[in-house]
Order: sequence, then structure tokens, then C-alpha cells
Amino acid sequence: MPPALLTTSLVNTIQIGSLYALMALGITLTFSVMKLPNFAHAEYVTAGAYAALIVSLSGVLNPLVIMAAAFIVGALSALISQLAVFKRLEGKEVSLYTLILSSFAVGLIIRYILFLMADYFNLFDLRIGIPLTIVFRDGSLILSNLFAWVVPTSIVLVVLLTLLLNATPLGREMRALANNVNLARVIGIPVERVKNYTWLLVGGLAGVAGALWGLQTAVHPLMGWGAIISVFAAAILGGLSSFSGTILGAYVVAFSENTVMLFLNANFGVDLAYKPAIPFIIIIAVLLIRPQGFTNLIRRAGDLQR
Amino acid sequence: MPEDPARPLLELKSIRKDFGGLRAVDDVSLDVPKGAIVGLIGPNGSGKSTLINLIARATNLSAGQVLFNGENISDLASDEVFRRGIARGYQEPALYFKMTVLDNVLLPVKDQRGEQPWYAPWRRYWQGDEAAHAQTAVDVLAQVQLLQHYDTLASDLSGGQMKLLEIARCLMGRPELLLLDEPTAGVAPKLAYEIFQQIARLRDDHGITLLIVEHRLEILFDFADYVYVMHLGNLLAQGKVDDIASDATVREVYFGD
Amino acid sequence: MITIDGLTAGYGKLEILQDLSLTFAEGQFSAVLGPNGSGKSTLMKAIMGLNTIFGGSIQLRDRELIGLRTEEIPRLGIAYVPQRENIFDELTVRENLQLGARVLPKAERPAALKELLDVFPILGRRGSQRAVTLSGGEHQMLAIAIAWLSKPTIMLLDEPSAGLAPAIASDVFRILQELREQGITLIVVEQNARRALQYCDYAFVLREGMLVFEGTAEECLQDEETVKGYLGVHESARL
Amino acid sequence: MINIDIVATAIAVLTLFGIYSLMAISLNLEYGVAGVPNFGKALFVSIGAYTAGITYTRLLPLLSGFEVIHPCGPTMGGALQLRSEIMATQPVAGFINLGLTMLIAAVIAGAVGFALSYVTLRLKEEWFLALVLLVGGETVRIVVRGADDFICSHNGISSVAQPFYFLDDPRTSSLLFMLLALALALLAYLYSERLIRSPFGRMLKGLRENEDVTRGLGKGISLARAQIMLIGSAIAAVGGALFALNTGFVNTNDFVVTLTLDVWVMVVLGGIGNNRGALLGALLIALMDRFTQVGAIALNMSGSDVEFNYVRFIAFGIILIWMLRYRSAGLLPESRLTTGAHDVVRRVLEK
Repeated sequence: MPPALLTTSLVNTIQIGSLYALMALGITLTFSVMKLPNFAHAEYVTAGAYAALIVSLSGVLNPLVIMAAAFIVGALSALISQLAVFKRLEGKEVSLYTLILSSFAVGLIIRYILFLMADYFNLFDLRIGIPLTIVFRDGSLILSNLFAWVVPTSIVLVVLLTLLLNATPLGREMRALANNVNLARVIGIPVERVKNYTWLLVGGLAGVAGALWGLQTAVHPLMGWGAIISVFAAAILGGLSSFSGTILGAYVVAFSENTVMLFLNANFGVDLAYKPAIPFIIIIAVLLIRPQGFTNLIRRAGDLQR
Repeated sequence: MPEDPARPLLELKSIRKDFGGLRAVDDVSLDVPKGAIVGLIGPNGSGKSTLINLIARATNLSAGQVLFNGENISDLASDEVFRRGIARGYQEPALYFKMTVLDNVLLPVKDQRGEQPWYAPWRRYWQGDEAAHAQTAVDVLAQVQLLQHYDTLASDLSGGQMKLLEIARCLMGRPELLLLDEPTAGVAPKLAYEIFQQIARLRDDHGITLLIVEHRLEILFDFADYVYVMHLGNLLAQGKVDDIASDATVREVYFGD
Repeated sequence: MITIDGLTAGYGKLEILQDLSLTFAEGQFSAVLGPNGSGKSTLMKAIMGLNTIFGGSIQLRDRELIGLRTEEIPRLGIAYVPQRENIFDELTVRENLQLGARVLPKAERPAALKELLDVFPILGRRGSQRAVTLSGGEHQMLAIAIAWLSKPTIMLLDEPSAGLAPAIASDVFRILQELREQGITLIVVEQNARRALQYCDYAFVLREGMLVFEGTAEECLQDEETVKGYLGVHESARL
Repeated sequence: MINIDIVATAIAVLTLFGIYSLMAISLNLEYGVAGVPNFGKALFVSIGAYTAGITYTRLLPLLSGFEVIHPCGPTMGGALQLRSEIMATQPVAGFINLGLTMLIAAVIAGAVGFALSYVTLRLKEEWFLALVLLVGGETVRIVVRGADDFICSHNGISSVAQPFYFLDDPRTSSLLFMLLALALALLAYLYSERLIRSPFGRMLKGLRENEDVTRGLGKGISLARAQIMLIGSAIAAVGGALFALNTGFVNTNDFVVTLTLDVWVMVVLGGIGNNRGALLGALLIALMDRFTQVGAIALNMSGSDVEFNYVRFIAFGIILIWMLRYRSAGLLPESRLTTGAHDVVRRVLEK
């Protein structure tokens, strides 16, 4: 594989991996706190991307404002799906398959509302209108201002989220809920409120991920849905429970989709059309061979440090 | 294998069970002789239910052997254990709540022709067998006084009836050994006595051997031949009912003498 | 302090407690005794709003508890230590303690955490360990500490010594006695009657979901044969 | 106003109903009766369709004594023409090909379903099976889409025809095809009804309610689950083959997760565990599909820009959530079907 291709693919890995991490952390958080594999998560991403697109089309080009709008829209769509659907089903002791099915349904509704809207206002395949400039060039390696936005922002957000979970009372309560919800009730944690905050956080992060994503590719109602399996693959690599495992998983998935795929293509002639199969293969392999994902590896390393 | 009449029906040889760091059952050896009603008592968390689960192979042993009729069944799956003749009841009734009483008892009948999917659509092939099983079910249900309820959903039964249905369901598998985990839990005192009367009849009329975990000691002591006492995963004492009832160790674990 | 009147409670359709009436007095260390399945744990859970209530009332100083959500009850000064899964085992010991203190006003938390180390010195050394790595005795201490940190006036404990070696079980009861000296009303479910009676002031004996005996610890010990009969460990019970 | 050909619409809806019924009955057997969450329905349906795509381009010419023309790329037109010629002039070859297609599809899908059910044994959590099947379906789709020679990668293959193509009157031929689809659906319905009312069906319900207890009662549950996956997958593949014949071409884009969801909606809507419910669900979705198409045309002709298809999916989601929330047993809840043992006991009691 030519070195130029390698560098580009590594840059892509970092860029895409950071976005995957933002989205996959949401999946992990929903699964561990709410015990729900939420397939509607993809749609919070798309909703955030459209919020960002609309704000940018209205002439506001400040990336912070754009991301704030995406955060709010993503957070609200997540909270609404909890209050209108998931919470009501939860009280009825329904099977997990009912919950999975309902998350598909919620996703369907949001996705096609976005379709209707995009259709009506002609908002297909537009990019969020921040002008593209090149900030770094060294031989074949070209970094645009998008890279300068996307990568640091997602890394900062991932760090902030990790801090929130590990060093704030709210984060502690979320983890307490994930660990033992009955005990959380018994010691007086307001479970419903913590859940609502979790949804806001999860949706908001997904929204921002959508906005960042919309900076580098065109916004389309299917963009989130198209990535959902990669994102699930990352979360499953984290054992659906470990946050550090999920982040690692996100970069592993991005690395396999970009660098490994290019490597296979260059050396073994594997068609690039098979690229979408990579996260699927990762998921099946992990579920079959190592369902706990990276969890124990990381924990062991952590325990050794003590 | 020639059958040794002196050989116990069930033998546990130094069995052990660890859950992570916790040793739930520690080096327990015990025998259940053929045709006996054997009681297993001990305070909460002493490992009685785990022992039942180990014998029925609902969980894996960490060490030791379970011999049934002299055969080592430690590595069999739970369906094989049932087919060898060991049936078990659960502490919380584990019935098919959305199925009728009759369907509950018919399901465990062994080797049903109609259970082969390739033959299942041809009624004629299995209908005769099914009618015969239904006749057996009539007898079994009549014995536990549930015959009138044959068409009721299991979820609509009372707690005591659920316990009886579970015993009836075990019987349909024609077991040699029946493991019961607190057959009177959550049942009114009067009914509890009746349940034990039914249990005694299983031994007397059908020759079924019983191993029973029970906390109503006064009822158990009326019916059991032999009692094992467990505490913190260990076998603390064993003996005939009269010895155990006055045994200091039993009083120790239950009262703290 | 807690007055239970005509309480019928259980799980799903199952009624385990039958029309139970009793009063836990303020400042006392009460033990709830009885064989397995007699409804001891059900009583604890009913107070905490964790199971189905079919009828009756549970009052804390004239305030009705039935109908409150579980998470509101700790705010009234009642802390509960369940028998199993009573710590957040994936979190560190320190985080467990911080969660225990969360009901307190912010200003009081550091003092409470500091005071804790006097009562439970062992937990200070384990601060950054994940709780799952604790030994059986430490685990139980942590569970009690979590409940104690909310500065409750009443603590309910469900078999705090279950599965512990006798020496450690006695340690647990000694700690409970210390808490009682701090003025906390204690209600303890226990299977080992002798051990409970050694430490508590007052005992209730349940059987088949009904109250069959109550009295001070001395009365229980004097009337030991009767109590044993109720617990099902006496020969006379066979007659 | 637009003119709607009522007869043609009815034929189209009923054909679709027959095809959907096969899919719904297969999922009802797997999930409704045995509790196996087959979120890979699209995979098994697609196996049927891909098989049709291959047999109609490779097997059919051989059966009727022609050389196979490669159906992809520049020779595509020639292959299509050859297919038309054979289908129009040699109906017997067409029927043999149809029978072989269904047989091969059912065998392959059944084998795949049988094998995949054993995946469950290795999974840590029960719902992972749903995920593995969902993802497995997509993986196969991507691999098939990437393979050039299989069904012409992403272009799809269009040399599939329904067996009554030789008739001059297209209406008669589509009517006969509708009858074929309905007959197969009826067959599947009768077969699965008998299965549910047999001791095997009773064991499957036991498996659904409590796996561990059923195993503890001496039942080999892994085998039973594999068997029902085999049966369900084979039925779904027959549905998939008909689906391909009905649309006239095979394209991987038709077999995405949405198709799986469609089938789930049919079963949830109609009644989980009830075959008649599955049929009702299939009928409602077939009607909805058709009316969406008609509605979309009507809407466009009235000058509106709104894409009616989107509204269909939104309505779909809302119906699904509403059903799950308020009528989780479906429109036709499961009945207490039994083996006849109840009649025996009733007679004993009456005596």
C-alpha cells in the first residue's frame, strides 16, 4: 500500500473514529442505563445534522452556534422518544424484542419526518456551509479546517463525557443506575429524572456528531441510519458496558473500515464495495467469540495500575 | 450393569460449586437411598437450592461427581438428566403460565411421536398416543385434585395449586427421583400439610424417591426418613429425623444456641 | 415510630403478609424473627414501597408511607439495606459512599464522610477499589455504611449477617449496636434468633405472614421454648 | 380523477397478500410460537429471490435445451430475450424450473436457518441472536451486491418471469399467478396450523415461555429451535422466490432491514402466535402498500409535492408503536389451540 494512501486513511480513521466514538458512547450509555438497544439513535444524529444544516443555511456560520443547535435538536428528539414511547412501554413489563421493535419504529418515524421536511424544502445532499480551507499541507497529507474542527471537538466531547460520568454527581448516579437500579431507588436517587438527563445527554451528543459529520459529507435523511451498524459494532466491541472500551471500539471499527480495507484492496484485490460488510463481520465475530468485548482487557489494565 | 440393592439411588461425591469468588457448595457428599423421603434443611443462603440445581444439572459442577443408579451424570445436560429419571420442582413455581393445566402436564411426557416436526402435521400418526397420555394425565391430575381445572391457564391457579401442578408435571415424566425445592413456599399452613400428604403418596403408591428442601421443619419431620442439614455451603449434620430434631447443630444454625 | 396496621402485602397475586399489625418504637433495636418464608423480608420491602400492597397502612409518625415512590422514602429518614445486591459493585467504594450521602444537604456531606471513617475504619483504606473486590464482611459493612450516610432516623436491615462466618456476623451486630447508641432506630430481619436477641431490645416473631409473638429480648429468652417452637426448631413442634 | 382498474388492483393486492402471508406465517412460527427472534427475515426471503435469479438465468435455458447466456453486462439483453422466448414457448420447462427454484430455495434457506439457530448456543444474551440475524442478513446482502457474477451485483437481475407468462392475456396470467401465490399461502397456513396443534407445537410454546424449564423437562430444545428455524426459513424462501417472480427482477436493495420490519409489523399487528392474525397482518400491509402507491399517484396528480411514500413509513411507525403499547396481543390474540387431548379429558369428565 502506498504510504500516501496510508496517511490519508489514518487521518480518516481518526476523523471517522472520533465521530463513531461520540455516537457509540450514546448507544452504550442508553444500553447500560436504560437496558435498551436503541436503533433510533441513528436518527438523533440525522436530526442534529439537519438542525446544523438549517442554521448554517440561515446564514449563521459560527461553528459553535451550529453545534449548539444540533445538540438541542438531538437532545430533544431523544427525550421525546423516551417520554412518548420508551417510558410508556417500560411500565408494562414488555419483552426486550418489543422494545427493540419500538426503537426501530421511533427511528422510522423520525427518519421519514426528516425525509418529508428535506423533500419539501429541498434539503437533500447539502453540505453545512462552512467554507473549506486548507490548514495543513505536507506532501500528500492535506488537512482542511474541517479536520481541525471535527477531530478536536469530538475528542474534547469524549473527554468531557468521560469526566461527566466519572467525576460529577450526575455521572455517578447514571453509573449507579446502570449497575443496580433497585438499589439506586432505595437510596433515593430520582431514577426517572436521571434517566431523562441521560436521554438529553445521549441525544445531544448524537446531534453534535451529526453536525460534525455534516461538515465533511453531505447531509441526507439516511446518513445516520447508514452508520448505525458501524456504531453498534463499536459499542459491542466495548461490551455495551464499558465507555473506554467503546471509544477504543470506535477507532478499531474506523481503522478496519478505512486502513484495513484499503490494505486488503491494495494487497489482495478485495473490492471496496465490500467495505460496509466490515462492521457486520466485527459484530458477528465479537458476539460469537468475545461478547464482553474489550471490557475485561481494559479493566485488567486498570486494576494493575492500582 | 447389575443392580446392587444396597446401592443408593443418588450419590453425591465431594461436590463443589463456586460462583466467582463465592463457594456456594463446599465438598458435599450425601446419599439418597431408593424409596426414601430425604429432607435437606438449612438457613437462607446455605446452598440447598444450589445443590438441587447441581443434581438436576441446571448449573455446572465446579468439582465432584453425581452418581444416579451408579451412573455418573455429572456431565449430562439437564434434558438428559430428566430422561434418566430425575425430575425437579422449582422454588418459585416455574410453570408454563400461558398454557392450560393439561398442556402443562402433557409437555414433559417422554418420547412423544407428535414431537417430531416431520410427523407432527399427520394427526393420525400421534393421535392415539396423545389420547393415551391424556388418560394418564387424567389420573395424575385427579390425584392432585386439579382435574376440574384441566382447561384453566396455569396463571389463574392459586399458589398451592401451582405447587401441586408442578409436582403433577414432574410425575408425567415417570421419574425415579423427584427433587423438590420448598414445595410449600408461599402456601397456607393447612394446604402445606396436604401437599406433603401427596408427596408421601408418591413414595408409597409410585415408589418415587424424594429429596426435599423445606423450611417448615415440623411438617418435614413428620414425613421425612432422613435429614441433611446444610450451613454456609457445608454439610453440617445428618441423621434420622428424631436425632436431627433434637440435634444441637440444627438448633445452632436456626436459633444460635 | 413506624406503625403498621392491618397490612396485607406480597408479590404479584401472592399475599404473604396477612393483616399484620405491629409498632416499631422510637430508638429501639427491634429484631424481626421467623422461619424462611414467614414474610420478614416482605415486611421490609412493603415499608420501602417495593412490592404489592393489598391493604392496610404503614405510618411513620402519622405520615402514611403507602403510595409513596421508593425513592421518596429515604428523604423521610428511612434507610434500607437489602439482603442481596446491596452495594454498587461496579463502582468504587468511595463512589458508593458518595452516593449514600447524596440525600444530605451538600454542606453536611464532607463531615458525614469523615465521621464514617470512625465507625467503619476499614472502608477508608478501600476507597479507590471497585466494590466487587471486597470480602464478604467488608461488603456488608459498605452496604450498612451507604445506608448510614444518609443520616437516617430509622434503618431497616434484611439479614445483614446472612452467609457470613460467625465472628464476622458478630462484628456486624456490634456495629449495629454502635449505630443504635447514636440514636438510630434499628429494625433487623434475622434468622439466627439467638444472635439477634443477644443485641436487640425487642423482638417480633412472624410465622406464615402473621405476628405470633412479640416481647423484649429478655422476655423472648425467658420464653425461649415458645419462641423456638415458633421458629420450628423445637421437638415439641412435631407433636 | 384517476381511473383505478379495480380488478387489476385486486389481483395485485391479493398476489402480494399471498406472498406476504408466507413471510408472516414463517415469522409467526419462529417468533410467535417458538419465541425465536428472527430479525433476519430479509436474509431468508432474499435467499429465495436470489435462487430464482440464478435458476431463471442458468437453469431454465439448460432445461429447455439452450446455451446459457451470461445475464450480466453487455449480454444482458440477449439473456432477457432468451428467457422471454423460453417462457412463452415452453411452459413445461417454466413449470419445472419453478418447482426446482422453490425446492432449491427452501433447501438452502432451511439449511442456513438450521445452522444459524445453533449460533444461539454460543451467545451470552438472548437478544444477541436478533442482532446476529439482522447483521448477518445485511452482510450477505453486501457480499451478494459486491459479487459481479452472482445476480449482477448492484444492477440486479431482471430475467425472472412468472410461470404463466406463456398465456396471451396478461390479466389471465396474473390471475393464475395470484391463485398460485394464494394456494401456496393456504398450504403454508394449513401446515403451520397443524404444527401448532401438535405435541411439537406444544413443545415450541414451552420453549417460548421458559427455555430452561423445557430443557429440564427432557426436551432437546436446541434441536427443536433448529427445526423450527429450518421450517420457517424454508417457507420464507418460497415467499422470496414468489416475490422475485412477481416483481420480475431481483435486486439486493429490496432485501434490507425494512423488509424484516415489514414482516414483524404484520405479525405484531395481526397477533403474535396466531396464524390467522399473521394472515390478517399480511393482508393489511398488502393493502397499505397498494394504497400508498395509489395515494402517491393521486397526490402527485393533484399537484402536491408531498411524497406519499414517506407518509407511509411514518404511519407504519405510529401503528407499530400504538399496537405495542395498547394491543400487544395484536388484533387477533393467540387462541388456546390444542392437540385434542382436551377433548379426551372433557369426554372423561362428562362420563
